[in-house]
Amino acid sequence: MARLINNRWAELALVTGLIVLAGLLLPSNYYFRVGALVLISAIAAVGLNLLLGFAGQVSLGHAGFVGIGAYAVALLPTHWGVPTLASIFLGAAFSGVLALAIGRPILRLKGHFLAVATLGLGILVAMVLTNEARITGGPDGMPVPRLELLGTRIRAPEAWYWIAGGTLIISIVFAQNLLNSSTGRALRALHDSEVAARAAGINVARVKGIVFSISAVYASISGSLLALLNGHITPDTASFLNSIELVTMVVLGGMGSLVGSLVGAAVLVILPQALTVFHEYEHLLLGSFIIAIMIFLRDGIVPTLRKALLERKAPEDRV
Amino acid sequence: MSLLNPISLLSVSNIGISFGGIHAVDGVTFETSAGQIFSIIGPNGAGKTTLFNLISGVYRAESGIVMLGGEDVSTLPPEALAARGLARTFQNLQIFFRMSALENVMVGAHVHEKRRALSHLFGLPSTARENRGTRDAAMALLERLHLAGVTNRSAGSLSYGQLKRLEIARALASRPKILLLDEPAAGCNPTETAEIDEIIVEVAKSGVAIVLVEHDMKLVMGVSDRVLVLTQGRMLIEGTPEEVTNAPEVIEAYLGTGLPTMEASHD
Amino acid sequence: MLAQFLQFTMSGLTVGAVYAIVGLGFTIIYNASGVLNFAQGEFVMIGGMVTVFAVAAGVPLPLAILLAIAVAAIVGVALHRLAIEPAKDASPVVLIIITIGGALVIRGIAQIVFDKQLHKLPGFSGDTPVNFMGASILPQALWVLGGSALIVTLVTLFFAKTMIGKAVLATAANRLAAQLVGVNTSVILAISFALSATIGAIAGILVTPITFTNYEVGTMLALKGFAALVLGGLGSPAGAILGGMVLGLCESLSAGYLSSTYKDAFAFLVMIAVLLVMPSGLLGKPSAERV
Amino acid sequence: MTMNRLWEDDMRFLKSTPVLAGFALAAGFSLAPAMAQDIKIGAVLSVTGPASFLGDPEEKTLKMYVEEINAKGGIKGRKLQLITYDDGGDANKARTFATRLVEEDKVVAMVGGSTTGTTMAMGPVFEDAQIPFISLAGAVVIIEPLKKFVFKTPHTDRMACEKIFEDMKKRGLTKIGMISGTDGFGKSMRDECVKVNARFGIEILAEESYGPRDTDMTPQLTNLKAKAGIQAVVNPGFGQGPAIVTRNFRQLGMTMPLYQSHGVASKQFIELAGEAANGVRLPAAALLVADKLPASDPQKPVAQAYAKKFQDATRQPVSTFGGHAYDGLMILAGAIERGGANPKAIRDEIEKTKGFMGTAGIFTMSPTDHMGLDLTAFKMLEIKAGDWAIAE
Repeated sequence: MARLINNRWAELALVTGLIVLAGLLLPSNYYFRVGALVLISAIAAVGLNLLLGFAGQVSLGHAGFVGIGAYAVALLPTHWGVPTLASIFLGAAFSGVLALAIGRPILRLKGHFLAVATLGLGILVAMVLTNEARITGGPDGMPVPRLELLGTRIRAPEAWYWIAGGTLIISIVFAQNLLNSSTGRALRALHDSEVAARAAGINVARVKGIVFSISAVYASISGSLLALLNGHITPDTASFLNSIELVTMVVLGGMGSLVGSLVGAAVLVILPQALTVFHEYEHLLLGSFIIAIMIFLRDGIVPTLRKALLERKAPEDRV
Repeated sequence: MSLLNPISLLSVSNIGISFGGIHAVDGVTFETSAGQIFSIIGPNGAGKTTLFNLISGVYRAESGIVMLGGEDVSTLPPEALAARGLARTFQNLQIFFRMSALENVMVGAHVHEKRRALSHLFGLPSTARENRGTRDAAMALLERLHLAGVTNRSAGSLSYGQLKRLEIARALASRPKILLLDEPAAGCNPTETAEIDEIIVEVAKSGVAIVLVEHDMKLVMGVSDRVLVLTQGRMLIEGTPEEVTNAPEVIEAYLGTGLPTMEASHD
Repeated sequence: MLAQFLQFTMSGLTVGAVYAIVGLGFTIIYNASGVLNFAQGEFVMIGGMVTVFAVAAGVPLPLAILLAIAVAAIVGVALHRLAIEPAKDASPVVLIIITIGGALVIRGIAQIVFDKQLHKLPGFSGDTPVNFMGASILPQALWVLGGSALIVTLVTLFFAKTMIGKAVLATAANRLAAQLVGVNTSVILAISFALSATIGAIAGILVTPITFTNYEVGTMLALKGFAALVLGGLGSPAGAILGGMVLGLCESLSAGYLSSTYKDAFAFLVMIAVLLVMPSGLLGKPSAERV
Repeated sequence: MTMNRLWEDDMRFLKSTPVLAGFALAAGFSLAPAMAQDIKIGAVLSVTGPASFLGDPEEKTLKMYVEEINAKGGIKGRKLQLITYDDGGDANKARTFATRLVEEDKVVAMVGGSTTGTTMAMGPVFEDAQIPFISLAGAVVIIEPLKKFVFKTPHTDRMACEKIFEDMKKRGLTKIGMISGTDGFGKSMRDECVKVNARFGIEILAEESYGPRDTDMTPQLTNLKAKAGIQAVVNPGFGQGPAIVTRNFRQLGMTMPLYQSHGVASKQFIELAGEAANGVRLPAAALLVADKLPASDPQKPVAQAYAKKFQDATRQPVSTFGGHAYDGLMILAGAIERGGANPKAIRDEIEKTKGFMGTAGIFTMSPTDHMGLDLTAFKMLEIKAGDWAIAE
C-alpha cells in the first residue's frame, strides 16, 4: 500500500520536476515551442496509453479526436462566437460522446480488427475536415482565434509551454486517479484476460467504452492546445500518420507507463529536430532509432530502464 | 424427481452444447445448495470445463436451463452471473499478469464497488474510501490463502501454486454464493493441496455452494457431499462419494482411460 | 448504363487487385511469423523504382524486372534479419512499430538512392485501350488482373506442393513443433519475408505503368493492403484477395454512383459495417477464446 | 522501498532519459558555425512528403543559386548562408521550423513555404518577428488580405482560372465540367474558379474530385463523359493526379478540350501522361517555353539561363516550381543589395521591387501588391507532339 502511493507521487514529482526544470532552462521561444509540442503530444499519448497500454485496446484513429479538438477551437469561436475556453470543453465533450457512441459497437472487435475499424474512424474525421471546405477551410486549413485570458491574448510559446505543462500534470493526476480505482483495475484486468474480467463481474463493453471515451477527451484537449499554440490548423492534424505517431509515442515510451508517454512524446518530437542536420538522411536515421529502441528497450524506454535500475539496485527484492 | 427445486442454489437441467457436430456436453442435470460441495469428475475431454463455461455464461447453452437461486440465468453473460453471486476459477490460469497479487484480488471485489467512472477520474474521497475497503478485504483474503508475503509482487512473478491460490482468493473476493473451482489443486504439491482442501471445506461451511472439478481423487472423495461423473459429455452417475466409488460403470470407464489420480496435471 | 457499370467495375477490380496483392504479402509474413509488416508497401515501391531506374540505365525490361525482384527479396530478408529477428519475442504492437521504423528506413534510403520524382513504365502491351462492351480498358489493367491471378495460383501451389511451402505452414502452425521435426524456422521466416517481398515487387512492377511510382507510394498501399487483409479475414490468403477486391470495388462504385469526394469514406464505412456483422472478417475463422 | 530510494532512482532515471539529451543535441546543432558577416536566409520547404515535387526542385534551386551568388563574392562582399528545413508537407512541423529560423538561426529573411497550408501556418511567425517571408505557394489567400511581411512569387490560382476561362471564351466553350484534387492546391484553385467563372460567362455543369493518392479516375471521368452538354474539362490539381486524369481521359475516348493548371507545369507531366498529354492546354509561366520565345522577348535570357542551369545541375526536367524559388531568392538578393541585411529594410526594399525579370514574368511589387505579377506574364500553353507550344 505504501509502495503504491509512493509510486504515484514519485511519478508525479518526476514529471513536474522535469517540466519545471526544462521550463527554467529553455533558452528561447523555439525551445519553448518544441517543449510545448512535447507536452501537448504527451497529453494525447497519456490518454492513448490508458486505452492501449493499460486496457490493451488498439486505436489507429486517435488523431481523429485530436483533429476534433483542434477544429473545435477554430470553428466554434470563428463561426458561432463561442468563447475559446468553452470551445475546448465542447470539443472534448463532443469527442467523448462520439467515442462512447461509436465505441460501443466497434470495441467488440479485437486486436487488428479493432485497429482497422478505428483507422477508418480517423480517416472519416480527416476527410470531413478536408472536404467541408466552406466551414473548415479545406486542406489549407484555417486560422485559430487566440485565447484571451484576463484580457490578454496568449500567443507566446512560453505561455503555452506552462499551460500545456499544467494541463499535462492534471491529465496525469486524473489518469492516476482512474487507474487507482475500481474502473482502472477493471480496464487493466480486461487487458490480461477478458474472460476472467467478465467472470469477476466486469462489464467489459462498458469499461472499454469508458476508457475509449476518456482517451478521446485527452486527445481532443491535446488538439485544442495544439491549435491554440499554432494559431493555424490544417486537416493533417487528424491524419493517419499522426495517429501512427501517437501509437509510436506510447509504445516507444512504454505501454502502461504514464511517464513513458511523456518520454515517448519527447523522443518523437525532439529527435526529428535534432536530426535536421543530417538533411536527406533524416528519415533513414529516425527509422533506425525507432528500430533500435524497440529492439534494445523492448518494453519501451521507461519500463525497461526502470526494470534495469530496480534489478541492479535491489536484487534481494526478487525471489 | 423434481429437478428445478427452488431451494437449491444452483440447478442445471438437461444442459447441452456441441462444437462442430460433436456433443461436448449433452443432457447434464444436477443441483446443489448452500454449504454443499459438489464435485464433477471424469477423464480428460469429458466436458467438465465446458460444463463450467456453460454454467458461468462463457458459452451459451444450446439446450437446457441453468437456474440460480430460482432465476433462469441460461442466457445471461458472465458479468451478470457474477453480479448474482457466482464466482469461478479457471483450469488454465486466467490471471491478470500485469497487476500485483493484491490488485488481482481487488478486481475480484468489482461487483461490490460503485460504477462511477467520473468520480474515479476525479479521485473523489468516496473513491479513496472504496479503495481502502476493497484493499483491506483483499489483504485479509491474501492472508487467508497464505499469500500475504507476495501482496505487492507482480502476479507474473508468482509460482504456479501461488497463482492457483490467487485465483481462489480473487473468486472469494466477490463474496460469492456459488463458487465454481476448476482443478484448484492441479500442479500443487501435497502440502499445498492439503491447504486448498482445508480452505474449500471452510468456505463451504460459511454457506457457499461449491462446485468442484478436480483430478485429485483423494481431495474429491474427502471433501465432497456429492459427486457427478462425466464421460464424453454425458452423465455416467451422480451420487455420494461412496456410491460413485463403488459403481461398476465408473470402474469400467476408468479402466479404459487410466485412473484419474494417475493423470498428469494440465498446463 | 451497363457500360458505365462495367467501367466502374473494371476500375475497382484493377485498383482492388493491387490492394489484394499487398494484402497477400501481409498474409504470408503474418502467417509465418505473426508479424504485421507495415513495410509491405515499400516492397511495392522497390519493385517499381528499381525497374524504372534499371530501364532508364539501359537494362532490358525483363532483366530489370528480375533485378527489381531480387533487390526487393534481399531487402525483405535484411528487414527480417536486422529488425525483426533481434526482437522476435517482443509483443505484436512492438513488432508493428519496428516494421514502421523499417518502412521509414527503406523510404529514407530510396529517397537518397533514387530521387523524389514520379516515374512511370510503358505499358507492357502498349497504352491503347481495348473496348469491352462499351467500357474501355487499358491492356495493362489486364496484365494486373492476370498477374494477380497468377500470383495467387502460384502462392497456393507453393504452400500446397513444395516442401518449403509446407515448412512455412508448419512454422506458422507451431514454431516449436516445426523446430522439433528439423525445420530451420529462422530460414523459413527469412524465406517468407523474401517471398512476400517478391510478391510486393511484382505488384509494383505490374502497376507502375498505370499508377506511376515514387519513393513514397508505399505508405498508402500499406494502409489499404492492411485494410484489405483485415476485411478479408486475418491470415487467409483468399480473404486478402477478396478483401482487396471488395475495397477497390467499394471505392470505384461509390466514386461513380455516390460522391467522388467521400468515396474513401464510403469504402471505410462498408468495411466497418462488414466487421461489425462479421467480427473476424469475410473469410476469417471466428476465434474462440480457450478457457 | 523507501521514498528516498525511489527518488534516487528517479534522478538517475531523469538523467538517462533522452529528453535532456535531445534538447542538448538540438542546441548543439543549432549553434552550427556561421561566420559573423554571413547573411542568414532561411527556407522551410516540403522536400519530402506529398508535395515533394514542389519542395525538391525549390531546394535544389535555392542551393544552386546561393552557391552561385557566393562564388561571385556574395552580396556587397557578404556571403549568403542558406538554412533549409524539410517540413514534409506538414503545417505543424513547418511552423516549428519557422520558429527555429526566427529564434535560433536568426535569419534576416525567408524564402519558402512550398504549399499554401504550410505558408499559412508559418505566416504569423514571421509577421510577429517582423522578418520578410517570400512564399512559393499559389493560393490567393496568402496575400489577400495583405500581410505586411508576407510576399509570394507564383501566379495565383485565381489568375490561372482567369487565364483558362479567357482561353475558353476565345474558343467559344461555355459549358464545362471540373475534376479537382482534394489536396490543398486543387481545392483552393477549384474554389477560385467557382468564384470567377460567371464573369467569363462559363457554366460549370458537373464537378468531381479525387484524392491526392488515387490511382484511377475513370469512374469520375465516366460521369463527366455521361453528362450532356459538357464542352471542356478543367482539372485543378498537382502531383500524379492530373497525369492520371489525362491518361484516363484519353482512355475513355473523351475528345473535348482538357485544361490542366499551372500545378503541372513541368516536363515531368508530359513524361507521365505520355501520348495522352497531347492537346492538353494549361496556363504557365514562360519558363517552360524559354527556347520558343521570340528573341525579342525580354524574358527569354532569364528563362533560358535558369532552365539550362537547373537541367544541367540536376539532370531533371525544369519546372516552374523551382523557378518560383529562383524568383524569390533573386528578389530577396536585390532587396538586400539595395537596403542592406536588416529585416525591416529588406521588407521595405522587396516592396519596392520594380521591373524585376524573373522566370514567372516581370515583378513590380507595391505596398498593396505583394506578388507583383499580372496576367501578361502568364502564357497559355498547349502540349503538341510531346512538347510545350505557345497557344496564343
